[in-house]
Amino acid sequence: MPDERPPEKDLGPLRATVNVAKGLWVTLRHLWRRPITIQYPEQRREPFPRFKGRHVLDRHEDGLEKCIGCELCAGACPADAILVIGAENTPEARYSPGERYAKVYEINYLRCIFCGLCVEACPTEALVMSHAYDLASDSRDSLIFTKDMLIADAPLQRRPSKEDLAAGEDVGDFRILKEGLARARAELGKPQRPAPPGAGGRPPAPEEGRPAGTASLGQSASAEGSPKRTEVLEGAPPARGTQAPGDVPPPDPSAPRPTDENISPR
Amino acid sequence: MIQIAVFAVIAAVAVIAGVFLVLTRNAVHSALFLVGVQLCLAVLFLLQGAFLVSVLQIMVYAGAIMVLFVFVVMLLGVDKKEALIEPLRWQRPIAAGLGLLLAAEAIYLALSQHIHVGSGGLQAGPHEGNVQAVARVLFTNWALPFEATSVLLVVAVVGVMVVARRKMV
Amino acid sequence: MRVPGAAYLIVSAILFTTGAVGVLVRRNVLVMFMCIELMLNAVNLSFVTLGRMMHALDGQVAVFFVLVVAAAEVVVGLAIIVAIFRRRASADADQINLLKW
Amino acid sequence: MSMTFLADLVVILAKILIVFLVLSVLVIFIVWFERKVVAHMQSRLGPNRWGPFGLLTSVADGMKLMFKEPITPITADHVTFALAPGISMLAAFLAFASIPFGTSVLIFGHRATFEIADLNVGLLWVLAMGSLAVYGVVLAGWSSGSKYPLLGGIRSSAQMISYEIALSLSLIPVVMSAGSLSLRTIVHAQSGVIGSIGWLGPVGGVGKFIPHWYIFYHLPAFLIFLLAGVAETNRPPFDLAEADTELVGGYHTEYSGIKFAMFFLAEYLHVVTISALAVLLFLGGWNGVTPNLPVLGWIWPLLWFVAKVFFFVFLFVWLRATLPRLRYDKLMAVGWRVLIPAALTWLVVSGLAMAGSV
Repeated sequence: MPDERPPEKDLGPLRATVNVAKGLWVTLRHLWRRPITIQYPEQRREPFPRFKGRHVLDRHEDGLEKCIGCELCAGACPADAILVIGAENTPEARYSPGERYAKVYEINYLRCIFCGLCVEACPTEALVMSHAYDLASDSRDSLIFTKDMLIADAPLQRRPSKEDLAAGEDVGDFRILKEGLARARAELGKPQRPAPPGAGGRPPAPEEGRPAGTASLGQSASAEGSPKRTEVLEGAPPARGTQAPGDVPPPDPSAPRPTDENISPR
Repeated sequence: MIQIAVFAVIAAVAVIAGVFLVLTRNAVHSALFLVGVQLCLAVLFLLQGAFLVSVLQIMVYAGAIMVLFVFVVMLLGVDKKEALIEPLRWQRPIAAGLGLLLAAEAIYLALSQHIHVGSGGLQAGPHEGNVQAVARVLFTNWALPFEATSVLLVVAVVGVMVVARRKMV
Repeated sequence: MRVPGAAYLIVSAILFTTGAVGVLVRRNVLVMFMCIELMLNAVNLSFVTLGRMMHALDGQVAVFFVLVVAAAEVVVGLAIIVAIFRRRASADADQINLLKW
Repeated sequence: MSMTFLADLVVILAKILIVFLVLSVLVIFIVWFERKVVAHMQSRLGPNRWGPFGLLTSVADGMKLMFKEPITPITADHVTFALAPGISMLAAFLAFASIPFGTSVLIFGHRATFEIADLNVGLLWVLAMGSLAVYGVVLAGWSSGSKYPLLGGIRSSAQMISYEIALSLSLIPVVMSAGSLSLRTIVHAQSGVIGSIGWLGPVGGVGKFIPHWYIFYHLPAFLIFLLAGVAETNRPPFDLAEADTELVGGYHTEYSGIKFAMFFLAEYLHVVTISALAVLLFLGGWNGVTPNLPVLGWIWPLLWFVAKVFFFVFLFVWLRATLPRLRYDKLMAVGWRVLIPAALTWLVVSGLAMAGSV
C-alpha cells in the first residue's frame, strides 16, 4: 500500500542542529533569570482593581445594612447561587433603612460563576465583589456563605480617597480601609446603635474599641503573614476568633439552608 | 573451594532453569528462564577465565537475541496456551526416553574424556589479557572464517528484509 | 582447587539434552526456537571447557562463530515466524503447513 | 584462607558498600538537582519546602514511596511483575562495578583503587549491563497486563536495541585509539597534552595547551555516543518508553510504592553511568586541565571526575528542559539512518587515519 501522507520536509542535519542549539540557548538564558512565580501561601498576588472575588454586603456609613432584601440579585443570578429571604424592619430591630431587610442571605460558592450580574442588579449597591480569591475548602457546607460571613463589619470605601492617592497606595475600586470606620465615626459621631438583635439577627454595627478593619478583604492574611487558609476566608466561622465572644449569637437553626429544594426554581 | 561452591550453585541453577524453560507454559517465562541459563553460563565462562566470551555471552545472547525473542512474543501476543490435542500419541514419552538416552550418552562421553586438565586456562602471552589473546587467535588462525561470518550476517539481514516485507506471505 | 573439566561437560550435556527434548515436546514455535538456543548455549559451554582442557583458545574463538550463527539464525527465524503469524495468527508448529500441498 | 585474601575481601566489600551508598545518595541529589534546574529554566522555583533549598524533598519523596502500598494489577503476571524493578535496579548498579572514578589511595598500607573491579573487558561489561537493563523495562511493560505499559515496553525494547548498536559502534574508535577495553587503561591513554600540531604550522603550538582527550580526536563519535546515550537511558527527548502524555507513564504505569522507586533509581543511575562513560572515554576521566596539586593527592583527580560527570548530568537535564519528544518513527529513523551510518563512517575514517599514521 503506498504511503498516502505527503512526504515530510526534512530539516537538514545542520538546520536541525542549529535549531536545537537555539532552544538550548533559550533555556540556558532562563536558568539565570528571576523566577516569575510567587510563593503562594506566604506571598499573594494583589488582583487587578476590578477583579471579581467573593461578595461582600456593604453597610451605610451609620452602620445600617445596605441590603433591603429585595431579591433582585437572586433573580439576576444565572447560576441560582443566591438565596435571599427578606423580613420587615421593626422599630425595635432595625437593620436597614427602609421597610425590609435580608433576614437570610446566602451565596453558594459551589454554584457562583463570579459573573457579577448580582452586583449590577443591586439597587442599593449593597452587594459588591471583593478581591478575596482563595475559596477552596474540603467540605461543601463551608462553601455556602451565610449573611454573617458576607457582611462587612464596616462601610466599604468605594473610591480611593484623596489621602490614599496622595500616599501612592494602589487601591482598588472597593476596598476596606483600615481607617474607614474610624473616619466615619469621627465625621458622624457615635454611630446609631440598633436595638438588641432578635433571633437570627446580628448586631450590624461593630463594637466600639474593636480593632477596625478586621474584615479587610484579601489582603489581611498576607499583611499578617499567616498562610492558614481558614484565616484567608475571613468571615468564615473559624476566623471569627477575633471578635468578642459575646458579639455573635449562635446561628439560628430555623434559618433555611439553601438546599436545592428551597432555592426557587427559575 | 570457593570456585567449587560457585560452580555447584550456578550449575544447579542453570540446569533447573533449563528444565523449567521446557516445562513452563508461558512463552515469556520460557524466554526468561533461557536468559537465566545464559547468565549462569556467563558465570561458568568467567570461572574458566574466558572473560571476553563471558561478557559477549551476556551482551549478544542475553542482551540482544533474547530481547528480540521477548519482543516478538510481546508483539504477537502468542503467550497463550498451547493446544492440548496430541497429533502424535506417543510423541512425548518417546521424546523423553530419547532425551534420557542422549543425556546418558553425552555424560558418558564427558566422563570418558582423557584430555589432561591443566592448571592454567589461558594461553595468553606475557602482559596480555584474555581479550588480546583471543583476538590474536581469532585474527590469525581464524581470520578467514571470521570474514565469512560477515557474509553470513549480510545474507541474514537481506533475507530478513525480504521475508519481513508485507507482500511476501 | 579447580573444578574438573568433566563437571562442566556434564552440565553442558544435561542442558543440551533438555534443549533437544524441548524441541521434540513443545508445540509453540517460539519455545522450540528457544530450545534450539539452549542447545547452542550448551555447546558453547563445551567449546570453552574443551578449549581450557586442551590449553587452547580456539574453543573460545569457536564460541564467537556460534554467537554469530545464532544471531543470524534468530533474526531469520523470528522474521519467518512473524510472517507466518501474520497469515495464520498462530504460533503452533502443527498449524504451519504452508509447504504441504 | 590467608590474611591477604581476607584483607582483599574486606576491601572489596567495603568498596561495594561505599559505591552503593554514594550512588544512592547521588541519585537523590540528582533528582533534586534536575527538578531545581528544570524549574529555573521554566522561570519557576522548584522544590523549596524541605530543607535548605528543598534539598530534602527527594528524601521525603523516597520515604513516601517506601511506605506507600504496592499495588499489583489483577491481570498482572505476578512473579515477573515483582521481578522487573529488581532487574532494572540490579543492572544499573552492576554497570558501576567496572567504572573507575579516580586514581588510588593508600589505606592502612593497602593500596585501594577507586573502582570495584578493573576488568580488562570493563567497557564491554558496562555495555552488557546496559543491554540487560532492557529486560526491566520490557518485562515491566509486559507483566503489567495493561495496554499502555505494553506499548511502552515494546517501544522501549525496539528503541534500546536500535540505539545500542550506534552506542557500541561509536565507542569502537576510542577503543582502537587506546588499544584496550579496560576503562582505566583508556583513561591513562588520555593523560598529557596533544603537543604541537604539525599541519597547523606556526599556530600548532596551541596543542601544547590542549589536553590529550579523545573528544578532540573523535568528536563525531562523541556526539553520536551522546545522542545514543540519551536514547539508551530513556530520557527526554527520547523518552518514548515513558511518554507521559501518550502512554500515561509507559512501562511503569502500573507500578507504585517501592517498586516504582526502583525504576526511578535505575533511570537516574543510568544517567550517571552514561555520564561517567562519556567522561572516561572522551573527556580524559580524572585527568584535569590543571596540573595535579600534590597537596590534594587523590582528591584532586576525584574532584575533576565528579565535576565532569556533573557537567553531563546537567546536560541531560538541560536537554530534558529544552527539547520536545521525538515521534516514534522519527526516533527510529534517526537511529538507523543517521546514527548508525555516521558511526560506521567515523569508524572507517579513524581506522584509515590510524593505519596511515602507523
